[in-house]
Amino acid sequence: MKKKLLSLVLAGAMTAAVVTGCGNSASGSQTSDGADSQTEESAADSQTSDGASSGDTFKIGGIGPLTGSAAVYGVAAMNGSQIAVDEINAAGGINGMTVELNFQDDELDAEKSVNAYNVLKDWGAQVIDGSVTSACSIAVSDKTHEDQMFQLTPSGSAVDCVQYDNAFRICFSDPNQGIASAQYISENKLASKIAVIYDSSDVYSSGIYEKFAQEAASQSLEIVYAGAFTADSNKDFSVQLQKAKDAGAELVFLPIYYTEASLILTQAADMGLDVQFFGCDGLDGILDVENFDVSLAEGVMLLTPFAADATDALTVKFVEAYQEKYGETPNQFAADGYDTIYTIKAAAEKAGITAGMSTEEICAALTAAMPEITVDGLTGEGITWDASGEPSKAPKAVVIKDGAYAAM
Amino acid sequence: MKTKAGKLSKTAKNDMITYGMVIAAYIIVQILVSTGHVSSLVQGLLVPFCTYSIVAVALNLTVGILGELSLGHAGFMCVGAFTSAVFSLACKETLPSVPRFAAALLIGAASAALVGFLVGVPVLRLKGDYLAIVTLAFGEIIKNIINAIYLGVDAEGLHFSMKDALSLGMSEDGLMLIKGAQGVTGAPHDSNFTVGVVLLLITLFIVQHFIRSRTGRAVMAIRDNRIAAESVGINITKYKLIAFTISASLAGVAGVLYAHNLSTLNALPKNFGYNMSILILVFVVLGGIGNMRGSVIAAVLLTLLPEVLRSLNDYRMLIYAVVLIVMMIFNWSPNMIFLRKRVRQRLAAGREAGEEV
Amino acid sequence: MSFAAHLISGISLGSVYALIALGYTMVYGIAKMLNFAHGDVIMIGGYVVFVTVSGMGMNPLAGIVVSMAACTVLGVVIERVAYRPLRGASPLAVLITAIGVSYLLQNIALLAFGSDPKAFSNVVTLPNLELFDGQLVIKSVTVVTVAVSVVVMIGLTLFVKKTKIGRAMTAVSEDKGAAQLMGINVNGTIAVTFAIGSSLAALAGVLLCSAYPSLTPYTGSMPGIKAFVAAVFGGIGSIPGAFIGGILLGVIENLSKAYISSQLADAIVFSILIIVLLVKPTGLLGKQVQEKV
Amino acid sequence: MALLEIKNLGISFGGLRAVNAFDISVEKGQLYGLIGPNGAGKTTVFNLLTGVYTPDEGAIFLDGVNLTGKKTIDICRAGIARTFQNIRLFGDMPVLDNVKVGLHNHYPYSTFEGIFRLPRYYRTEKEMTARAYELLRVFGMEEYADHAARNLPYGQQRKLEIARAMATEPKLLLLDEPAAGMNPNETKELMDTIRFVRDHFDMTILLIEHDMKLVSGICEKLTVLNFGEVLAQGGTQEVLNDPEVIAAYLGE
Repeated sequence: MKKKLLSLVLAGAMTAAVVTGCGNSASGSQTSDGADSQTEESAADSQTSDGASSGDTFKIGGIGPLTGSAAVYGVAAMNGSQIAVDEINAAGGINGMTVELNFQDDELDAEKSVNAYNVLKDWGAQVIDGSVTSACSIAVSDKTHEDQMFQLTPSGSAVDCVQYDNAFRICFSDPNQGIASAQYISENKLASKIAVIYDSSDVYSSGIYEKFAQEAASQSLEIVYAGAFTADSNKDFSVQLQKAKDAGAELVFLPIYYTEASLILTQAADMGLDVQFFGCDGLDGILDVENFDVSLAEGVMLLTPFAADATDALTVKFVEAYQEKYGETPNQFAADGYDTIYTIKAAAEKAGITAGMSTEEICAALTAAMPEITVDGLTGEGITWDASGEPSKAPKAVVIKDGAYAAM
Repeated sequence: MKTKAGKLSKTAKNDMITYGMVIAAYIIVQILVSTGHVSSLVQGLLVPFCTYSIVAVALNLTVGILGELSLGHAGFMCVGAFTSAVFSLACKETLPSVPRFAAALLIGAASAALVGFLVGVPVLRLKGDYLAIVTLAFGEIIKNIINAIYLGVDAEGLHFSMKDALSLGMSEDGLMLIKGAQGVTGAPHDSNFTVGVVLLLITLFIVQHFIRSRTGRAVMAIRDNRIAAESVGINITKYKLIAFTISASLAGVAGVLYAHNLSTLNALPKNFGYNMSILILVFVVLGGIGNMRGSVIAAVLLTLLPEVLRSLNDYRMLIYAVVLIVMMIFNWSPNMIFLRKRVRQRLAAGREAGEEV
Repeated sequence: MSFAAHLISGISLGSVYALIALGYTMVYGIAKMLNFAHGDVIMIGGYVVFVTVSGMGMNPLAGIVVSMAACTVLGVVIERVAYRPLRGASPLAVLITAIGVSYLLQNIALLAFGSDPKAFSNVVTLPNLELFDGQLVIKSVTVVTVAVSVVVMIGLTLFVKKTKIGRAMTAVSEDKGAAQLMGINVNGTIAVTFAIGSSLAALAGVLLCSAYPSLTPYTGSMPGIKAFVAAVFGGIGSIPGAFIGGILLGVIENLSKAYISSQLADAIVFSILIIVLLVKPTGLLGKQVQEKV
Repeated sequence: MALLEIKNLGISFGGLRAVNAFDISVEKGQLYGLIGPNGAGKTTVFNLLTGVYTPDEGAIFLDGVNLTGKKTIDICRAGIARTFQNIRLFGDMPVLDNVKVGLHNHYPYSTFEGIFRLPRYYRTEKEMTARAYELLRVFGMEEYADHAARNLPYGQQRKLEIARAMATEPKLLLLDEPAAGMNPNETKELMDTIRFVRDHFDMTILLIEHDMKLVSGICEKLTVLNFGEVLAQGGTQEVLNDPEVIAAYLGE
């Protein structure tokens, strides 16, 4: 009897769920305003879009981790994208269409990422902004390729993220960063003995490390120690640091995210390790960790396409808008998210996307337009793309000086 | 003899209801899909529904029938997923999809069974929470090791390293099969709902027939009273191992389905860590320990729940957690069980009274 | 010299595990449940100190006291609302509920504090110990954590052995039904256990975040699991066992990172746990219980 | 030669000598009682006999086969079955399945045959079910076949334990305090059951019991244990009238 009751309850819930599932396609705008419930603007947006017929909107679906251990990156990309959307709408939209952004959580899980994509498809998304992370991005690109939907990932850096024609990215690829880092270190003669500390359980980190090691060999840099950590043991780095010290490393390369890097810097300071630290774009954001003692990051060099305290007008405007809206300083993921939206805009305008086009037509048109556009974004000036989906932009090397980035 | 016939048909009927439920759900969904009434979300979830149902049934064999708590089933799923994905990727060009998937399935199931057996030999000597923590440890070990494996194939054959891709010494035109944490990318997309449902039915078939066989009875006897089972000549170690190995191999089958549904496969804490093992356990406990049909229903429902809650955005996982706690208390609290019984009695009494009038 | 450094960093890590494991083992020993939410109570404890000390500028010690008080209340509330209704139900049901509570706490923290990491200011402001001309540095927070763990270990042992409520706890852990018949308030005793366990969690949270100053809503979960492993390692339910297990786990983790493989350190740690349990099925200091036939 | 022959059996736990120099000889078809005050080591003897403990010294022969130090399952296969002082049934399983588990080793088919339901599965299961019903009928429990074992009345649970033990087709049946917790009526019924088992199956039975009425009512021979040592051995009446035995029981 108890089982019967349970199955009844479950069956009822299931029916409800399927109905909700079906209903999704009809009530898209309702879902969309929720994606950014904290902001008043978006509530206003959705009101306008409620009033307008669907022909007047251009629907961008965003995917990234909004909960779970990688939430910090997904939320930043979402916020950055939202700011771009708000600006574009205030300036009259894309080809007269109002832009709607619906950002879905994928919890850093490929399967959930595909679910998120399907939710967006039901909502009526016409292009995809995402996913923020590599593995998820690859999984989604399989589906967008199948459905012929245009996909632009802000920060999916693994090689395979753009393996299909319809997939492009804003950020540097992992090999690109690994190679560029090794070349930079070698060209500027920063050091000859190098230690690497990387996250062997992370796609991004191990991807960069792999190419860095390859390139270092050909640049006659000596990797004296390569220490790994995993997501399960990412608190204590004293062993890796001690080994780097014992191996006589002059420079420690950190192809990792800033959450762990802030711990590494703190622990290095504690043990009196005084070497050069060098990182990639994942380190960006380290200065904005709330309460972080920025003096610890003094002298750290990183290759990043974005610096929040750059003085160009675009960056200043973006950082201001971001701080006002979210009360935080944007990191590189936010900048990638912002550039993603503007790149979509540029391509859409180039391709002359109109409200009546189908998703497949939009995809074909945007794919064709991508190699022809040039975007001046937060993460690079005059960014261009080749048909393979890779962006071409110059990495900026910055050094942290007096608690701020300084160009080198 | 009359009771005997009645009894047999009762368990058989119960099994039939389970198969019937799966088949009916399949037919209904297929009709709805063909008439365009199913959202992309639900369509995308169809294979995961099957994957998690299979692994929930597999774990229920360990938890409900063998009576041991395993927190490492995601590890077996992981083994099945990776071995089969590597095979499929390597044979992507040389084999047509049907025999390739069949072979991948066997390889996934067999390797998960092998690992299950190897884990089971030492682990099943332990009891209760100690066994649980050791299975958890094994799951984490499997995940950790897979993240460190680099495997490639080129004209010279297979290359293997536990360090990094460089040490493989691959030639330029070689094919990377496993790239450490970057996992396996590009395994063929061989899973679909029909395959999933067939595998689920096979899983249910195996597990339910297992339970109603001599071996299943021996296993349940061990669960109910190990010492008594031993005293009537049941080989404890052997039967525990059989059940655990079958359970692991079915979890491997779920892994095969998982690996061939996505184009990328990584061993992350999220999908193959202890969190996933625990999630599978949630399906089992919520669906009813030892109740296979319940496992299937709970797996489907709890996979769907967070997706349905998407419109709640930031509050999604919060609500999910609350629903989980409330459901557990509703289903398992002794007071609630008592209360439900009372309500039912009152309803029944009311009905009888109504009939009398 | 570098071996000594690795050893010390291992002890430093292990002392944090030990402190968390003490809370774990306490709750497990008495309530006989795996409280998977323990790690998340630690995280909440960390946030409370972060808000009071870094945000409101309170004195660190006062912040710790506030945090311990907050977590004590939290622990008791969790026990009352989520675990007590399931008293007498299958242990698995309680386990799943604990996982639900763990998700809940993580997501509350995510909503309240956001996902970006906060750098925690070290509340231990004593100078670091430098030996051999600074070749070997022992962080003051390590010294404090080890000292706190030892004090807590001794304190808990005395508490359980000498006080009335401590003995009531032992009675409840042996046999709830019999304890009830002896006039012990079982629910009250378990609530007290949770109160103590959770206040220890707050303390552990503060020291965890002081030693490894990065605070996110997920900070507590992995150290929580590791500490649980440590508690099992030492013999779950045994107070000195938790301490020894924690220290050993930290040392093994760091030594295997240093001398075997940094990639496979987790696998090595877990393998050693398995080997220990196979040799001593109830952990290093666990009680061997022979089933009566 | 006697069916069960135990010579000089002994075991210590830590410093405690639980059983010392224990000898016994049980003839085929005998109803033999093992009595003694609480803690005398009776159940330990049973545990030694069934391989739960391994004896420190001494030898156990069943039908001339040396069973010393053998594992429980091998001892079961050799022909010793037992019941337990605190009932140990497979509580969540139906009564019928409890008996079927007892029949496990006599009706073999492989796991594979079971899962894929090959002909041998159907054939063997049919025979097994028939045999299980036969046993239940013998014990008058047919009507309970579908009930979960844990829901049976106490007396029936005891009986089911005996039926399950009999299903293993033993040569020797060990009953550990079968009348514990029973009222006089149930005890009387139990005595009939035990006698019936002996007569119907031509069984040899060794039982531990405290209920003197039962012991004197059905046992033909007795051994008295006290502090792990044999205090007296012989015909039931003769032993029960032994002043030493009376003294041991009264705690002198």
